[in-house]
Amino acid sequence: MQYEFIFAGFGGQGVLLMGQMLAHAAMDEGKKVSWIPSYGPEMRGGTANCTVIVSERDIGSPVVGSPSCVVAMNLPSLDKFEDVVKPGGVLVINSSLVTREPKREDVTVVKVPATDMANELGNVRVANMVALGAVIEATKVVAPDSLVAALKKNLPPHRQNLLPLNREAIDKGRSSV
Amino acid sequence: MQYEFIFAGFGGQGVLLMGQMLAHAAMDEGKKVSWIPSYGPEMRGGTANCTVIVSERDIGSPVVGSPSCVVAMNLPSLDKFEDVVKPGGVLVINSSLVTREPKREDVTVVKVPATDMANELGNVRVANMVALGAVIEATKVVAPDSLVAALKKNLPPHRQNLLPLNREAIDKGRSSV
Amino acid sequence: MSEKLLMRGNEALGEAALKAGCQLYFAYPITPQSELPEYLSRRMPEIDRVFLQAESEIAAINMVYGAAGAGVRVMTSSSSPGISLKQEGLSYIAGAQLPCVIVNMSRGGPGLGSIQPAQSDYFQATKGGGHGDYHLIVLAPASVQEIVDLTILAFDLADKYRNPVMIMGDGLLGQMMEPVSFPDRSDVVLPEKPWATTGYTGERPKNIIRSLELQPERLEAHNQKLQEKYADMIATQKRSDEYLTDDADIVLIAFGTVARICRSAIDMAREKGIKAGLFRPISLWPFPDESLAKLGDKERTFLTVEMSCGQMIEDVKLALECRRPVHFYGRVGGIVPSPEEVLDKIEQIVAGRCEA
Amino acid sequence: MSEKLLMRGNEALGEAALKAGCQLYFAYPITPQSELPEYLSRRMPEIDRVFLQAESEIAAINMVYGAAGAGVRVMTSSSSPGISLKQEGLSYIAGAQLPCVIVNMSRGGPGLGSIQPAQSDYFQATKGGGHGDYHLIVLAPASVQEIVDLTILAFDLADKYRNPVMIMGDGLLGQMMEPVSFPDRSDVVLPEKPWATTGYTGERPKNIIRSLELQPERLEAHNQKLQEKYADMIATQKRSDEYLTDDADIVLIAFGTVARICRSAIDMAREKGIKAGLFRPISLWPFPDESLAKLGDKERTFLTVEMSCGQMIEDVKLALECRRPVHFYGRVGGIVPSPEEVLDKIEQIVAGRCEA
Amino acid sequence: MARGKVVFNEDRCKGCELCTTVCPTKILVMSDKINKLGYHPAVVSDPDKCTGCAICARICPDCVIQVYRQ
Amino acid sequence: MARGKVVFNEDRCKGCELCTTVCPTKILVMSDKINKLGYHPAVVSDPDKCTGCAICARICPDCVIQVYRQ
Amino acid sequence: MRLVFDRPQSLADVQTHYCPGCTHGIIHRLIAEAIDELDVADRTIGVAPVGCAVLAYNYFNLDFQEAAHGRAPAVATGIKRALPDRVVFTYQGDGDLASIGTAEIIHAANRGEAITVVYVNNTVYGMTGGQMAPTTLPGQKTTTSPYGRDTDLAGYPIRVAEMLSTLVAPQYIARVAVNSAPNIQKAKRAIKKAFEIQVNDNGFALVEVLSTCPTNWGLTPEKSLRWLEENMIPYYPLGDFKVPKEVE
Amino acid sequence: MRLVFDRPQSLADVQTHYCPGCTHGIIHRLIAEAIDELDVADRTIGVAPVGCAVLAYNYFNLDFQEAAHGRAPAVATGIKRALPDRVVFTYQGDGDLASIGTAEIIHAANRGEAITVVYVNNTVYGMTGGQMAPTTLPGQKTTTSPYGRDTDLAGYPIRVAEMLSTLVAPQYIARVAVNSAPNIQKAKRAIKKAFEIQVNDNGFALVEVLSTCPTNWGLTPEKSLRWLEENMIPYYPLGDFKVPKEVE
Ligand SMILES: Cc1ncc(C[n+]2csc(CCOP(=O)(O)OP(=O)(O)O)c2C)c(N)n1
Ligand SMILES: Cc1ncc(C[n+]2csc(CCOP(=O)(O)OP(=O)(O)O)c2C)c(N)n1
Ligand code: SF4
Ligand code: SF4
Ligand code: SF4
Ligand code: SF4
Ligand code: SF4
Ligand code: SF4
Ligand SMILES: [Mg+2]
Ligand SMILES: [Mg+2]
Repeated sequence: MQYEFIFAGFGGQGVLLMGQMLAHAAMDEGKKVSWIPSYGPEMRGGTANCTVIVSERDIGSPVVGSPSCVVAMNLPSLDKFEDVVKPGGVLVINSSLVTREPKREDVTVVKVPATDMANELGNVRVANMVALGAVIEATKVVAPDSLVAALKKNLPPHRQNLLPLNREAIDKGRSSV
Repeated sequence: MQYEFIFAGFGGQGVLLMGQMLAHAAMDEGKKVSWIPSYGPEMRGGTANCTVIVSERDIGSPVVGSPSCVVAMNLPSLDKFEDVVKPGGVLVINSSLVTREPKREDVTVVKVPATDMANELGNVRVANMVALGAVIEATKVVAPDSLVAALKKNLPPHRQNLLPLNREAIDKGRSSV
Repeated sequence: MSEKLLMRGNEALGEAALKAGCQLYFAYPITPQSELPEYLSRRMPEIDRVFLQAESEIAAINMVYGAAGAGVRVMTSSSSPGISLKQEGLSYIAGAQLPCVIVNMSRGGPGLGSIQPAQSDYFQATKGGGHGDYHLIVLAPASVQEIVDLTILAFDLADKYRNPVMIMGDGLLGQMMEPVSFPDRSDVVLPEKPWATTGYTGERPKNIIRSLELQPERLEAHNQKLQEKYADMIATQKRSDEYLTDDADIVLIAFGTVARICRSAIDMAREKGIKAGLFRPISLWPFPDESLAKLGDKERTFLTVEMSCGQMIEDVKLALECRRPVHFYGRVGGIVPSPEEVLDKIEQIVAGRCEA
Repeated sequence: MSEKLLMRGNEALGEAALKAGCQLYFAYPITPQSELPEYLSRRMPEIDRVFLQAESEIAAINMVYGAAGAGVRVMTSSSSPGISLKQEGLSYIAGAQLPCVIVNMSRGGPGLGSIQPAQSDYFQATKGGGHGDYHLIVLAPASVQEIVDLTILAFDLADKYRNPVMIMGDGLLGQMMEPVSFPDRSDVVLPEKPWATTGYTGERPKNIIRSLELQPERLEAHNQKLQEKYADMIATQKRSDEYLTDDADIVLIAFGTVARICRSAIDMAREKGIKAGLFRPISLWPFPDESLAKLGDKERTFLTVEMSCGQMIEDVKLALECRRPVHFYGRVGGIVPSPEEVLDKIEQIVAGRCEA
Repeated sequence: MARGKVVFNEDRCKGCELCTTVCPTKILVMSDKINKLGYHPAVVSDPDKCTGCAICARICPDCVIQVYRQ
Repeated sequence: MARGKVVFNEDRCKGCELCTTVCPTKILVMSDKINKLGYHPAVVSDPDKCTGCAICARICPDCVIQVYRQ
Repeated sequence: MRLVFDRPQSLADVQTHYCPGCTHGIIHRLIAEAIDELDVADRTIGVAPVGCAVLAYNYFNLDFQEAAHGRAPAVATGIKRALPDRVVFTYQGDGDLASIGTAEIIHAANRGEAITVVYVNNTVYGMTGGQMAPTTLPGQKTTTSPYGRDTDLAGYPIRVAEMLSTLVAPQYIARVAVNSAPNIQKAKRAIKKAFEIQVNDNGFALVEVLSTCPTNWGLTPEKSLRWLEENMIPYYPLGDFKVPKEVE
Repeated sequence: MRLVFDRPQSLADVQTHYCPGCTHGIIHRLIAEAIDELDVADRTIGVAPVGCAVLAYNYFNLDFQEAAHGRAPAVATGIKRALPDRVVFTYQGDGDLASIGTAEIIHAANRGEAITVVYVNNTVYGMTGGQMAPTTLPGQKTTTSPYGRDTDLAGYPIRVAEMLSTLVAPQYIARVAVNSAPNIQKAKRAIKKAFEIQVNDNGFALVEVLSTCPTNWGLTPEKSLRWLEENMIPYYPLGDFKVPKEVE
């Protein structure tokens, strides 16, 4: 079984980190993983996205044309990636910032008001973890505990205090599905 | 018919010029010619030599293993090139500076006391033209007039006054054969 | 082997170099390899090694020359335009027989081109972008783990042969994160280098590092020595990998990132009942021609896929001695082909809709 | 045509460039091509053209870039190590599609090597020593007259294709004197260059000379445009010469100086009753593969002779599609093979004492 | 009556805030809304106080501001 | 009795004449004979006058001269 | 009311890719103003560097060439020698001019090439992500000097204006900054003078402009201006380092 | 009588390929004397240039590396950083150091690499046949300035010592000449000091040595010394341009 994800949003939303944490968690579960940033000519500002693959066996192409899951943290990301989700795949939408309805009918759409929920938690920056919670709930790609463990292992020392908040954000995201 | 010459001596004896003048003369007679300097790693001092080919038809290799004529203006040149003269070829020796006898018996040896003769003419620098006179006499590769005409055409303006001297040197060389 | 770490290709390469005993690193920034100098600028001072940002790629390769001649493991890295600037230096290093590692995370060209991945420096790397008859050993990893393994191998081969070794990657490989583990190299004993310029104490003849030889006969003899070394590399250092080639009717040939993509395309083709397989050169020089030639013994079709206008295909044809049709599919300018488009090409070939 | 003059190759090249309308020349001294800058430093000021000795080979090639982009005929020259330093610039020039002429009077390598003649920069010239997919047109004269003719052609082709053209000679050709005559070019009209940066007056869109294209799709499209140009060169610009090939049992392949030597060896072979012939590529890129392939239609043996360890031989094999045995004879390090030793090799092959 | 007037090419503003910090009369502020580029553009809070000194325009890296003076 | 003495490594001399021009006592001259390298080497014409000042040796580019002093 | 300040004609009416608050934009405008005022746009050719200003050709209404990294002075030399009556200028960053392109700028200056050089010193390699430059200040942290520039290992920041002023040929060499309105006015005058020198006296002129890189410095645009003033100007003093003989 | 002057130990007892009267030979000897006197021969590594001194490695009893043309300072940097306790010096001509190698010398000096540079200025490219160098004097005829160096087109000779003295890191920069016995003694002291700076203070030191090229100048060795004195010294003044702080 192989899962392919594209996480997309604007710079500052922490989309690259979302992907990395998922990859860490899956790796620690013994799966094969790969992560690539959209390494575009734009150096800063604008949109950001990354591709994560989680697989039981060796990963071929790290680039994916049609991922099994797309996470759109803002409207431009939905516009750009809606079409590429694999039929039957999952489309996770940050409904706080995405105003329009998705057009795809052959995919499972998961709407999470991630930014609002993060705001409720007191820190808009954890919107990414809310969305990531929704992702693992909808896809079951990794166990929630693995994700929390990955965060714990990989947050830099001066960010460790944010761990409980992140855990809450993940839970909130999961329960929103 | 193709003639190949190697002119060799020490720097300052004008061996490169000898070759060039012969090439000019032959070219003006409508023949194919090529001239290459020994373009060795030594940049200055030491020995100097050049290869001239005069031919009725297009010249293949401008490099010659066994020339039909070698002109040795000093002893080291004789040492270096005596062996390569084609059997039946011509070996011209500046006997003023070459003290030993040549070993080859299968070639025509022409001894010219070129340096001494040039000294007699009042200018040691025309030893090369004395030797060249001997060469054209011995090989008949070009007519003496062609050589004089070539000199006239190619001596720089401030050297034109040396023309009569050079002509004398050539004649002296020719008559010494 | 260390525990698994999730690392970027560029950073894993840096760490692998340190594991291999690389004492000095000289380079000049350029996208898409800058994570490598950035990583080493943090790590090397921590362990008392030398990180030095050179004033240019030319200075960097000549610093490598000096340090390698002093007998110490050393590396430089760059991307396409910067590698072009190193060509004189590489020719000198090869001529003077100095061991070192050069990394090219190549990008779209020609000229300034783009910062996106490409493989269009294949000719430069394998045929000799510099002057004179010389060869680099060129290794092309296809995963972050392989970056680690080949980087360590590169240092060992460099010393073994007193020859520069190039790691040829691309921007995508450098930016990608994958799990890696590092071998424990703490007990590896590095080879002695009695030829290095360390000071003439009189215990050995004085050591001179150079490539000048004004006497043609001696320069020819020196070249013959180099050629014998290359012949040994050709005999023993060809590396390649195969995937589902046994029963394949169509064999794809691709290296690095593109080989990964081809693997996915092959899986998709197999699902559609097309017997496709992959031949992946790991050493681009020496090119693994014999293994490929063996595949050419059977009636099969071949397809070279490159992020270039067609460079490795010449070596493929020579290896197959023109006995089999060799098709080509290439994307350039920083475009990474997708598995789907490669599959499409496979299907077209199988359907007889392409001329080789 | 002018009257016959006896000139050195390097100087004849300089005069030919002037005849071709070369307005500027930028270069850095290096043996064995220094007679060329020395000649032009005398001649160009006399006729109000620009001779400028650059601070380095890199500066020289970038000055060429600027002047070519300004729409003016321009040339640079060097020898092997200096040509290696120009590789980044050449890739930029090819990428930005600028017409210019580059001369390589090549010498023994690798590294500092020697100042004696060699042909071991064949790969660098023909496969692309710089990064990215690009090609130079490479012309290899074999006599001083041909230096003149091909230099003039080089300027014309450069403009026709907006592409750099390289004249590949060697030290021997550069030093040699032979009779030459110069065509009268006084009534030749040089092509317009509406793309040149001459100042934006508003009468045309602004002109930008560049090779950057950050959008991969556009860089790919640009590369396709370049490839189409190269395809046209391949279709129309292959040049070669043959000598006694019709009835030849053994065909020698050689370019430049070596081709001359082979001709003499062939004459000697014929005298001994061996039917030998010569195929001489004049354009090294595009390589005249079709004409050579035609010779391969008959049962014959081939012998490539190079002043290198074997570079052109790859193109020879590809051209012959590996249908015929291809032998190799090479001398390196500045050694010029003699007709006698080439003859010897021919005799050995004919006697069946060599394996291809 | 204002001595000067500034006109902002709003969609070019990158919200860098430099103009707001240099205006001697402190009449430039960042808007709440977001422009085409996704930035909060600078706007004039109190146009009447503008002296037309053009200091804002001179420091603007993006040539967003035209200045008129009486 | 000379205060100094110079010893020439004659076959290394390139006949550049520099030593002859700097010797304060003017006792160095060029020989008529030709050495192994083909040059006329410098020699001492009047050894007794040598002061051992070593000026000749210091200017010799080819380290031809050894100097002794009392 | 009349229009007293507007975009200069030579500056293209397009959005730039520069980061918010990056002073590259100001410097572009000053160049365009100088060209407009001298009325030479139709005979001016710009040479863009490799660096953040690599796309400069999109931002001017002028013919342009893009040079390889560091080689702009050589490219400009080629253009100027080919077309001596044109006005040729280069626009170069500190990595471009003071590191990889050291030889090219020194020799163009030394030859007295009649070109104008605008040299933008922002103490880092902006485009490639903020690596250390030859101009990075002692102790300054960058992505390749994570512990701060160690002058024992990496030496001291190079003062280009001072170094080039030891050469005979250059006519005009100055250092300015664009961190405040008055300094911007001075910068404008210097840049204009550097073009005038070319147009009138056929000489080489270089203006070093102290500039900001908010993105890689990790500061807001406003704080960047302050950082420039407090850290750069003390090390890189402003002023004229070489002026034409007549004016001296 | 005792031996008061003899070939230094570090100077190999072989014939050199230099032309008669070429002062490269004197400079070689001075270097060998300095190394002998400091007793560091067994830990000294030389870097030879491409230029007439390309074969320098044959003339010293020292380990040596041959650098590509102009790159000796980078090669020396590589050696010194690899083996910090060794003494590393480069020997470079004016074409090598002041033309193609401009960037490398400036940045090695600017980093304060603890190396010693002996820079031999003979106003021409000796090895390749006497072409114009960046140091060729105004009006001087060479094979590529047949009408004399035209400063309008080729600029002025570069004064390397002065230019490098604007940098902070270098410890010692001096210019000497080897045209007379007294000047040779001064040159000796400067070269020795340049090695001492490296050995004791871990600093960068450069000595520019005015030298002759009788062959390409077309003068006798003796006239060459005079030409140096009358033409070079006025343009290239002798003296210390930078001395270590302690000594200042
Ligand atoms: C030969 C080469 N080396 C390196 C690079 C990568 N590179 C692009 S821009 C740049 C530095 C730019 O810094 P600077 O000149 O200071 O300009 P800034 O971006 O700061 O304005 C570098 C190293 C390149 N494109 N080409
Ligand atoms: C890259 C490169 N460019 C050019 C040359 C040719 N070259 C050899 S030595 C030399 C100049 C030497 O002049 P200089 O450094 O002044 O030393 P000198 O011979 O005068 O002592 C040149 C240009 C080369 N070998 N390599
Ligand atoms: S013109 Fe002057 S007063 Fe008016 S907004 Fe701008 S800075 Fe303020
Ligand atoms: S200075 Fe310009 S870009 Fe910045 S906020 Fe003001 S108007 Fe906008
Ligand atoms: S030591 Fe002095 S006196 Fe003696 S020969 Fe030499 S220079 Fe003359
Ligand atoms: S200085 Fe030396 S080489 Fe010259 S003549 Fe005197 S002894 Fe001979
Ligand atoms: S990276 Fe720095 S220099 Fe480049 S545009 Fe952004 S702020 Fe300006
Ligand atoms: S060419 Fe000049 S520098 Fe070179 S060895 Fe001869 S005299 Fe000395
Ligand atoms: Mg910068
Ligand atoms: Mg010199």
